[in-house]
Amino acid sequence: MLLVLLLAPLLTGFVRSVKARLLRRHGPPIIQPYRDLLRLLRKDAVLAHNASWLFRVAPYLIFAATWVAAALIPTFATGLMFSWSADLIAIVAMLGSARFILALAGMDVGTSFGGIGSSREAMIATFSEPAMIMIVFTLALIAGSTELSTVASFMLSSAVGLRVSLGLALVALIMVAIAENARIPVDNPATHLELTMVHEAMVLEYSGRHLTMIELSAMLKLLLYVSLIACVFAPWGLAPDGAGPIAYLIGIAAYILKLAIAGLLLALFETSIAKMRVFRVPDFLGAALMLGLLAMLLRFVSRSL
Amino acid sequence: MIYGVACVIALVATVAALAQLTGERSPVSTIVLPLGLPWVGAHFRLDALSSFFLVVVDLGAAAASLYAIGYGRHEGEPLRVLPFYPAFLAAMNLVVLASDAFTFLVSWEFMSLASWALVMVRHRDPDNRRAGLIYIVMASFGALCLLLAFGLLAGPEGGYAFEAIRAAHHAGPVATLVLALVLLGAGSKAGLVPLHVWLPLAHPAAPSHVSALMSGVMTKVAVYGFIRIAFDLLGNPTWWSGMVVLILGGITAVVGVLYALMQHDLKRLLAYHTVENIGIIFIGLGLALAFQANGMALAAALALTAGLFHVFNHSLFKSLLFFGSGAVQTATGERDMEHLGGLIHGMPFTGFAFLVGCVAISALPPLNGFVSEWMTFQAILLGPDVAQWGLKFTIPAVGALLALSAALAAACFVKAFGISFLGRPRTAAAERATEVDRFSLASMFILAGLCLLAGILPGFVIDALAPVTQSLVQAGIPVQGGVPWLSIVPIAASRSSYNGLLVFLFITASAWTATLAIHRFASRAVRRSAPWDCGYPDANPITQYSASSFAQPIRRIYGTNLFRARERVEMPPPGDTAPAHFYLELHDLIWEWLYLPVTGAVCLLADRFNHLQFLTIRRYLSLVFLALITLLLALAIWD
Amino acid sequence: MSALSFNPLAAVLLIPACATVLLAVLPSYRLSARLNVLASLLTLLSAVSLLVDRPAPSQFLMVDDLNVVFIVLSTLVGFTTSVFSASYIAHEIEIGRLSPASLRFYHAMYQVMMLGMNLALVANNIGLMWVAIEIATLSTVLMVGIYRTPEAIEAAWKYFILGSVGIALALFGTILVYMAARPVVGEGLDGMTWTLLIQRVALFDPALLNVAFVFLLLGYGTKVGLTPLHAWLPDAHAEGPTPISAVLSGLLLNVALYALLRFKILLAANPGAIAPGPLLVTMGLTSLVFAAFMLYRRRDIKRMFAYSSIEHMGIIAFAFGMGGPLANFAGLLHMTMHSLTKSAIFFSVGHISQIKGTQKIADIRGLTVTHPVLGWGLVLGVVAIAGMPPLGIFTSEFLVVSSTFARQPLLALPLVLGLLVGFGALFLQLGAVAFGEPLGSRAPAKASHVPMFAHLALVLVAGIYLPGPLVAWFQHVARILG
Amino acid sequence: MGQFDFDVAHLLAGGLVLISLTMLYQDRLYALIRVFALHAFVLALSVAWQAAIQNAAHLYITAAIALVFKGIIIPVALHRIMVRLGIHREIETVVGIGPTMLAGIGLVALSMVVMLRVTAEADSLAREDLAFALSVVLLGLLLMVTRRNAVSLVVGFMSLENGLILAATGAKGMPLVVEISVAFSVLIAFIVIGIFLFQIRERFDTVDVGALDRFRGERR
Repeated sequence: MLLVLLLAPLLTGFVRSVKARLLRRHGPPIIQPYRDLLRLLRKDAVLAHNASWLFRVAPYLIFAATWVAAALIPTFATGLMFSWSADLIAIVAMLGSARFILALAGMDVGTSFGGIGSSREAMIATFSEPAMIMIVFTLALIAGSTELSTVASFMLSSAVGLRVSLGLALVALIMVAIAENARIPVDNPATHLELTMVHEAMVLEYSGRHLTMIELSAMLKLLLYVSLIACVFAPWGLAPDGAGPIAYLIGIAAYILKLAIAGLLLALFETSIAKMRVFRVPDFLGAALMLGLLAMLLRFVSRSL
Repeated sequence: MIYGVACVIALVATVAALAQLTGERSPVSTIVLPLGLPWVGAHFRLDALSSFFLVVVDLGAAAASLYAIGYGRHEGEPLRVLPFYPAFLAAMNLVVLASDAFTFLVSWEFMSLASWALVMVRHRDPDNRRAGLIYIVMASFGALCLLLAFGLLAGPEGGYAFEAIRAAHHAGPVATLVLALVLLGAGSKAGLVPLHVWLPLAHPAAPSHVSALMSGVMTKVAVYGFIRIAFDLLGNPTWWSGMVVLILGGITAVVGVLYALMQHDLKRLLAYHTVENIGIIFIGLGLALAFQANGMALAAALALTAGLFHVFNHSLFKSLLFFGSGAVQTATGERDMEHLGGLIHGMPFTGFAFLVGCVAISALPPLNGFVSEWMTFQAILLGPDVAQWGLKFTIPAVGALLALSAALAAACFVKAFGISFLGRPRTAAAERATEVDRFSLASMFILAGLCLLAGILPGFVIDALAPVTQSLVQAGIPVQGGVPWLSIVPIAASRSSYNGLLVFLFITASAWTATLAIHRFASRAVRRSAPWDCGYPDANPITQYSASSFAQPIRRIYGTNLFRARERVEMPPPGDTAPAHFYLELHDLIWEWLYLPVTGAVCLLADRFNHLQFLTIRRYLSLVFLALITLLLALAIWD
Repeated sequence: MSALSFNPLAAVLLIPACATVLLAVLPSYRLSARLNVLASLLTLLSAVSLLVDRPAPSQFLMVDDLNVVFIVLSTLVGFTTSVFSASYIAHEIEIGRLSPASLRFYHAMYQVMMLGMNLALVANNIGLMWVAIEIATLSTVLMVGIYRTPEAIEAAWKYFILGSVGIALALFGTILVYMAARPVVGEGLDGMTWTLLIQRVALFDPALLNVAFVFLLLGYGTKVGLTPLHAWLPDAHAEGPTPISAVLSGLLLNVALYALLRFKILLAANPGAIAPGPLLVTMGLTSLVFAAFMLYRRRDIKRMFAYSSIEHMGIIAFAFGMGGPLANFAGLLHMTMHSLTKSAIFFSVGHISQIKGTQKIADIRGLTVTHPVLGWGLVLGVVAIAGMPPLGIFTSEFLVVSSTFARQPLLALPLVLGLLVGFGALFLQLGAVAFGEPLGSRAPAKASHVPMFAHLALVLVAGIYLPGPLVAWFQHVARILG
Repeated sequence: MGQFDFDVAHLLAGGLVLISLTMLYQDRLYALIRVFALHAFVLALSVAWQAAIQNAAHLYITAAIALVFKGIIIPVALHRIMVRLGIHREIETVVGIGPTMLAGIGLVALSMVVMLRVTAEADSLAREDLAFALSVVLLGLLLMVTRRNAVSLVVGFMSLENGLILAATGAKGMPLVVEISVAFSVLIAFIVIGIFLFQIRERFDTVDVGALDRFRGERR
């Protein structure tokens, strides 16, 4: 659990720095996010006059939900101790909880920005969540389980060939991941231009330690999705249950490598594409939803695709 | 006073039913009273299914009565509520207990009648009268459908007792027709699309504790009716019946929640959500039918358990939410969300309870709504094993609809809670709102606690449901009581499991850890300041995001076809100080395409026939004469 | 009377006859109202005693299982209506709508009508039955026109003309039955004596019986108010004094129906004759559906309930037409329940229209606010008449619909459609009348609520619990009806 | 019963049908009333003949009633009413005379078809008699529904009733015939008095619905 917590800002920092490099900027160092977080921690929290208790509790709850969800994803080894306490559907739903609270928090102060952010976030969620569930279904149907550990070990085994439905699910999952993490082209994590914000609009009123929590959970979420993709579609190097310390070490190394590759790809993708209008987003995510549905349908009607 | 007594009685009944459901005693007890149809008698039977629904009904009733002890004091005309309230409760209990067609229908209709009287409490509002009319007509339609179904089941000899019906073998077209009629009958009461139209009108019209009962409990009684007839009395389902139920359930879920998103009347929004949840329940039931037709008893048991669990859950959080909306109404006199806002400051406890309800109904862990939806998903995942191609396509599609409706529900409750409780007060009434009485609060907190308990300890509920599924689909999912750490494992541990308790503990623990860590290491200072306003200070709370603006993105995406939503903005030319206008047009296509033609036809025929009131004597005589000639001619030709 | 041994059958007829004479002579309307009540009570008591002690059939009179139901019912409703009438008429005198002289006439006619109806019920001779129904009709015609307003006279006139034609047709049918019976039973009174006819009916000429039934159906059907013979009924109900509306709906229709049933039994017992069922079913369904639609556009509250009576007569005719033990039982039950409920509704409506000074639905609003007792009484009555449980009509409708659907699914469809359409109309109008912002006079009601609630209580009890003996008896009658 | 008895009865009954048809043909009220008087007269003859051949003395009373009441009093009274009310002499027929006559002939045919099915068990006199009586009844009804004013309504009703009396007397040994004819006379008297007292002529027989509404208390 602590591992993901520590790694998350690193990934974000890595992506940012790669992006800067790609734009031929110098860019901040990779560890800049850690500094940001620490700085924020030291600052006073500024609250709006009419912020309620919900506003103050929300960051911790969001953080907790995201953290637990992230901790439940196998990073370098299958067979986590408590992996049976929540399966993939539950993980998706926990992220949903976090988003739910975040959206509420965005509306708490009663500014238009918060409302705009929450409303758009909710709209995006209505696509990304079903798409995610579809992907989960596809995986579950292939692996015969919604337990992530089981899925991962199944993927490791040789029983999986190349399958159309898996490919569809992968594409869909990447699209969902992009949307969920407020990356370009759905949202721009770096912008503060009001009309285009989604995620940032919701957290506009946060400051100080509260913002730390929110930022940290956003980073965690990015890590979560990357590890999820890695664990399901590139499970190589995952240490099996009860393996020796060497296997774990290999697992950790493979994991970090995977993260690096993913971060690189993400940065590449983001620099090469423009942000789309908010009302184009449904088309983008609708495509993800359709891909997920198609993948699942294929699985339903045929066992070999 | 009446509420207090009702509360105690309902509690006793709950405990008794619970004991019956979980206890060691013989699972079925029967009693026949010499009432009702004389040669049949009034049969009452308490089996596992009845016991479960008794728990649901009486738990809801107890909570509502407790709530009403406080809420009822604000009632303007208590005499219009008090006589009907106990009657309504009694009728719902009787429906669940009845074991012959006549008693069942009497209780069923009496339930409609009593609730109609309660809907008509605020009769001075013409909208409520209209709601009452539509409600009672739809209820009567449903009851007539059930009546026809029972007529078929009982046969021309009139074997109305459920034992006799169970003993008879029903197959072929009769079974088909019965199923269709039951879907119409129970479905119209439960609020299946497109028979739901009365529901969002009638539920909000009643006083809030009654709304809670109607939404949280009465619709469940309708579900009971469906289960009783489709699973118990009819038996041997066909696969396509499962498919029909599935499709209806899926459509109901999505359409219900989309309608809910378009509402800005808090209680109506909740009522549309009832429609959605009924859809989810029916998805579970449809899956159970489909699996049963394929001989997959275990899967059927899982699906049925999921549906029943959702019945239980929905009764909890929907009652809770209606209580919350009632509290809001008491405090502010408003149901329109556009006139609310910032209530969390004046009513923190109500706000908290309402939030719990919102999270629960949005199917978010670690509360109970998630568990039942999770189980439904698990059941869907067993879908590829069915044999029929129709089902193979339907089940995943319905799964997608279910997922969609869950996400939309979350969006909807962000809106409901965010607009009414958060933000700044939009009216003076909302600003002045204060906390409601302690009975109401106690009732809400009890329900919220139950939501949490059912969410983190679902295993107990599932075990309690085992006898029900055992009796209906001859299988139960594995006993959950023995699974370590109190998690639930519907099929096998390797396949899927969920542990609400651990998730809850984890989240709490990490939230505490984070809080402690932050508070230890970080600055604890808090500064209050004005929110960021882009440099344009606006004091007017009306400029906040409103309910309809919140729904705008979703409305644009989903509503353009479904509601034929049209927006129009009129901007004054630059320099003109006239206000800009925003027009929004929404159409209820189901109402316009299905119900308006019917009412139009009735009106047209009524007008046509009405000419016959104004004929002359000679013309009336001509009618008599024509009748005579016709009959004589018939006589001459006959033979 | 006391010198002779008490003969309830004679009492049922003689009490109204004597009362007629007395009432025609007595000038004081208070006294005569009381006397009217007393006479009706005595008639009721002797009718009840018929239940226990049943005289053997004579050449003209008889009591059997079938008609004793009707007798008790009609004397009961006659009695409660007379109680209601006493308070109703007092008000009419106060506002000067009726003069004491016309009241004398009214009370006398009331007893004449009771005499006619009782006679029709106990007649063992189809000719005598015809005459009795004729008497009952004529007396009600006179009472319908008693207000002397153009509307009332028009209603009475329409009733009279249509009734007369109906009577004529019924007579023709009666003659035909006699013609059919004559070769078998013999000439003279025997050829019209019911108890003899039913024994030998299998030997009658079926073709003649068929024609006879057509005429009887149309003749007595006019009295029953079956569509398209119903035209007199709404106006007569709407324009006459309300007690008369109550007895028209509660009694006269039943008596005419009773006559139809008698002949239906006759026909059913003849193997060669057409089955009378389909005819009754057709006319019943037509009436039901037609009246259901007519309910929507009604502006006059009494006329609306008159149409509701047509609707229910349609259901009853349908039930008897379907035949079979269940449907017949349901028909009998429905008839009883309808009589009680509909007269209760008219009791309530009568007081309401007196208080509000109007019968226009548009002018009556929010009754449950201004007059809770009357208003809720009306609500309860309408709920009952619409066929909601736990009131008695639900039981019979339950039986009719479910048994029909099991036997003839296609016939059940128009039945259900009609029920639903009528249901909607009733609740539409009820919502307007009983609820909403009150309109019109709020003067307290000087009303006798007892008859109304007594009826409704009976209906309520019947909806929950039907006593065993009653059921056995109904079942027996249902078997007779075939 | 001899052939001759049968022939006479047959002839008289047939005559009644013929006169009924003639009444349909009339387009003037005076003429209609006169024809009706003839109708009643023939009925009286027929009833008397039946009384003679059945040896039923009470039927003579019926015959007398028919002759005196319907043959004389009512026509005179109606005549008076017409004069008093100034009803125009023309009869407003709803459909033309021609179609009415055709319909009338059709009705006669119908009643023959219906009645002659009756098995020969019933004696032939009764059969034929009934067929004629039915024709008269139907024609009476037709007369009622094809004329617009109250007087022809009464005339139609009375001719219908004549058909009933014909049937009743033809039924051998039928009891209560006299009572019935008395009852009907009372009925008719009521109608006539009603017309006279309440001046009902065409008031309720207009197609102007607006005028009707006023009387029915039913506003649209």
